[in-house]
Amino acid sequence: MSDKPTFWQTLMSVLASFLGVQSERNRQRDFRTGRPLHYILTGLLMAALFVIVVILLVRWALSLAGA
Amino acid sequence: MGRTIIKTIVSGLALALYSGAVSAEWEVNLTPGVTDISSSVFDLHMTIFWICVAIALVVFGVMFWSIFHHRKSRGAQAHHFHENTLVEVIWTVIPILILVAMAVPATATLVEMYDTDEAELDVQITGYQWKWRYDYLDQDLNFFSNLSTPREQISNEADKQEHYLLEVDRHLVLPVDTKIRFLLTSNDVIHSWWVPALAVKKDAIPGFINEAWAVINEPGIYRGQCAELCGKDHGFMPVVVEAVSKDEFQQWLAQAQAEKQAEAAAAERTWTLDELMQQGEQVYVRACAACHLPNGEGVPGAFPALKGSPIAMGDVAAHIDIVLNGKSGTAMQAFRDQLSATELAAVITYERNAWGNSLGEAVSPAQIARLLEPSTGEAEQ
Amino acid sequence: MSTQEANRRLVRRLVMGAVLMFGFGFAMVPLYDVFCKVTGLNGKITNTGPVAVAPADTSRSVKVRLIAVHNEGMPWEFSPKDGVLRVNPGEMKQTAFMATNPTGRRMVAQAVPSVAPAEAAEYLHKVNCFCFEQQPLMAGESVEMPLLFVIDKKLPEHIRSLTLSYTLFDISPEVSAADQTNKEQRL
Amino acid sequence: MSTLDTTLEQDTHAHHGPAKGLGRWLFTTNHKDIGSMYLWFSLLMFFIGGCMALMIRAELFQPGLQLVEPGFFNQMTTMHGLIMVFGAVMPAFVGLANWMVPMMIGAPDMALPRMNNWSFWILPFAFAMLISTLFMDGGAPNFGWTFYAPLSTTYAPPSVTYFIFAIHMMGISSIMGAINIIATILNLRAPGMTMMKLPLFCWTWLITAFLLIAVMPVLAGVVTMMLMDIHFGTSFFDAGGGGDPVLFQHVFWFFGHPEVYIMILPAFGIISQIIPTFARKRLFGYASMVYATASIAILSFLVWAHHMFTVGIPLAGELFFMFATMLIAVPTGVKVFNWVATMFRGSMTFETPMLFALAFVVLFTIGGFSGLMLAIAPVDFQYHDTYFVVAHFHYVLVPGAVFSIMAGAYYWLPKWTGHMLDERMGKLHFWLSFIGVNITFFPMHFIGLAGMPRRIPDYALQFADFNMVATVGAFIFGLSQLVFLWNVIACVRGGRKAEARAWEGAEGLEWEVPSPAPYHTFSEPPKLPESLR
Repeated sequence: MSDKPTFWQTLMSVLASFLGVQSERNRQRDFRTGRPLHYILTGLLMAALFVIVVILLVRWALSLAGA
Repeated sequence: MGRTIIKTIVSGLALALYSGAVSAEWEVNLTPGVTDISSSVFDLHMTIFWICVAIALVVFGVMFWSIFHHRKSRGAQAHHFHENTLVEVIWTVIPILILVAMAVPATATLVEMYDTDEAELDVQITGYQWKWRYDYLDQDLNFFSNLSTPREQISNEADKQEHYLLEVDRHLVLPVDTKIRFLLTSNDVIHSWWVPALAVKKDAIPGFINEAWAVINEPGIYRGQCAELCGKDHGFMPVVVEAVSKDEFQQWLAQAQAEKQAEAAAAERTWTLDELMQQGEQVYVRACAACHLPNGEGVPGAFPALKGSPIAMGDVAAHIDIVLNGKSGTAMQAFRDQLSATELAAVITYERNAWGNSLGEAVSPAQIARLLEPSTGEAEQ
Repeated sequence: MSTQEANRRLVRRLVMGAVLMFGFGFAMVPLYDVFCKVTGLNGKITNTGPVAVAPADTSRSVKVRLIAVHNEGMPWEFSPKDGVLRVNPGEMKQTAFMATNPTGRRMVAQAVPSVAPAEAAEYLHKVNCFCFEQQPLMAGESVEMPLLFVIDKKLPEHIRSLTLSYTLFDISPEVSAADQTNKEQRL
Repeated sequence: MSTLDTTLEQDTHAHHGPAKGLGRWLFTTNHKDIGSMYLWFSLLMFFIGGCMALMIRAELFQPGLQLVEPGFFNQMTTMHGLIMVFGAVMPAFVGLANWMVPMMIGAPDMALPRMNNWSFWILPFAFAMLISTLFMDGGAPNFGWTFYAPLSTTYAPPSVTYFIFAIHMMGISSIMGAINIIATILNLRAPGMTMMKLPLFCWTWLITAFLLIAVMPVLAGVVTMMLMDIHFGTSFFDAGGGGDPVLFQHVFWFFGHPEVYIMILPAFGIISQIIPTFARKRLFGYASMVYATASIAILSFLVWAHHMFTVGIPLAGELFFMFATMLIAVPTGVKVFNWVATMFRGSMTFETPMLFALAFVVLFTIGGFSGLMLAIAPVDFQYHDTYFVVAHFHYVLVPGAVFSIMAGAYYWLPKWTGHMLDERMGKLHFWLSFIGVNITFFPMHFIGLAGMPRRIPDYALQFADFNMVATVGAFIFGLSQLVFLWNVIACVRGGRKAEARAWEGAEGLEWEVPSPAPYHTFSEPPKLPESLR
């Protein structure tokens, strides 16, 4: 098993950070082998995604409300 | 020490609970108000409040339990655990679920507030430093609403009355059971028109129009205030809404229009200097004293003195011009729409004859009325 | 020394970041306009100019209220010709605002439009409007300022009334003295 | 001096003790000197801003105008806000970072010592300029610390120009401070002190520093736009010239909301240092804390318009900012849970720093709850710009940020001075502050809900009782800070000798050096102690 975090693992770490929950083991992995730039980029990407998700949520709520 | 904190919190909560019961006298909680919207806002408020209380009880409960039991003085040994992903996920997911549960009714209420159906009555509300102007757009009626609390009460020279600082010279009279749209804008800085009982708070922004609406369910007098810092007398521009039955509203409209006609007629008769001075002082206190001060001395660096000023002592035409049309780029407003011809004549006369500015001449209301003339017809459209 | 090198590089980057964010603060001005155009955030009307004529949607009508507002220190008489208009979406509507300068001096005004609800702003299409230009008036002069507009047929069903306000700002002091003398020379 | 320190001094060639006299403070590049100056400066500002707060509260003791004119009252609210935010809270955190970050990561000093000196010495000038506006014609800025246009542009007193330059200087100082902290944490860590071993105080400050670099320039931008509107005829915020006063609020809150987190994230860091020490147990969920801090920082850029629910944002925008704001509550909540879990089954003692930290957890959480209530847009129409909001942000900032600073000061004073604190006086200060703060700010929830707008110098009679209570509380809280001053001075002057590890449960590099910390620490990179390896 490679020690380098895969894209998937990076993604999960960033998602975990949005919730504010992360396990010690994953953190160790992130900091030992991950590259900060990857996390920052993924973080910004996820922030953009977050905005889109909230916008979709708003649209959905509005369509439900019939407005 | 835990006990004291708990006591503080419990007594705080008790106070909050108690408040619900006696809110009428004590005024420690939000008003349920008199519209359907305001009561759903109140329900939302109470729901989120109780949710917060429940979460607080759990979190602080655990915290104080460990403060009691896991203290070194009771021989507690530290247990060295410092993570548990499952627990963390659980205490993250539960708040999210609570928030979703909260968001649903909040969204529904918000959508209702943004209703854009046609209203039966449109009222334009314009914020001025430091008063409100109300225009009944289809009823050919508009007026300013100024604070009517006497200065002596504010400066503690007289006893304060029940509605201290929440009383105005002219109420915004509105019919009940009628959909009313408020169109808000401002003449100068940003104000915010707020009546808690209607759950309406909207900013009045210069150059922009905002809207809000209400259907008032119960007749009564509802008081509010300007909510956005708008300068010196921000605390002195209350809102008073008087909700009356539809019939009474029609009567009130007719009466208000008749009064306006009578006022126009009054301008045509001859006024003595004493009469003008007497009325002028009242108008001055209401409309001018906030900046130029009751003694006419102004505020150096902000508002010029009128006492001995070249304008109040100089050419009468220039004096009339600045009062009617204001001065660009300063806080001096154009008063031509704000005061009647008689009031304008009176206040100019007053300024030219008060505080030792003794010119002895009177400006006649008829003279001012002529200056206003080409306008009056169009302005009331 | 490598730490010093690293420090210098980092400082360069961070300062660049700060400068960028300073620029971003200013970029927010045009960004905000674009954002408003997309979302109708502030009720500013951005659709102007000619439109293709299309048959009006007569199945519904919208109540359009026109209001005139004075900004501070603006003594002009200013009022809409029609207070309320009933407009079918797609229909070209003509109206006007009346203005009089009652003062004894030449003044220049700028009318600033705004729509409530803000959501409706993107559906209000102005074909011709006085707010496009600064409006000078000589002492005592009056003018009728025309307004030609269309409400887009795509206006959401739930918007059944909207308000178009014009606020008149006195920009005489801003219109520079040089500009004024130029015009007077031409006259 | 201890042996360890003596060897360090001998090992490193040209190190001296501090210079003598005024020159020491003017030209110092020593992180401990600069940290002390920051802390003293912020304490001074805290007292100046506090006097203004007391003036406000005294005027509000009873209905009617008794002491000050409404115009002056507005100057007081404005200056109180500006001084507390930019003069007291932010420099205090920078001061703590200056003292502790190098010692926590085993660095000899800050990465950029000369810039460090500048970034401090700009501040006294900036604030002298700001405070001097009080004596100018037309008075000091009177438009609130949020300085909404056009009240702060077209309608501002002439002193606004000085205010703008003062803000520029504070911004430059903050940015330089932030750059320094980032450079120190990223480049000067002792061998073996990896990012994942970084104490949480360093982590939260690192993230705060990035926030500062991102938003202080935006603040500088917005005041520059004001300056141009006032003096150069542009109209960014003037509707008459094609601008938009609401744009001001968007740009301001794009700075302002992250600013709120700038003032609370370092507080989280301090509390996360103190609670484990006195619970004698490692911080629960260290990883989660770091990740939650990072995500709060990112999300703080996406919620700014919840300060502007009443300006007339369309429904969709309103919903977006409501949902986003509610979601940001989650990572903040996680932090509180983690602190509670750290205490759970620990072995707690309750010295003064711990008392402040516990009060922080409880009272900050109460502030968080009112924040959650404010996030609900339809209800916010009732809360907005009332004393409920005043109560909310004072709960977050006073028993939040300020208590954390005091907790930090008490926690690290033994390290700074070499003397233990007089616990009796510390506890007296704590209890007076705790009671005072609650008597001051809790009733504000009630008067806000009952309908009292903020920033008014006089109020209707039904608000009289609670205003009186709040004023009494404010004076209790204000005067009890003199006990703090006394404590600090007493601790500097003497007291029981502190050991290197001043607190029994304390972990970390800063506790490996003697108390007081020698003028130069870690001139040679240290070997990490067992607990950090």
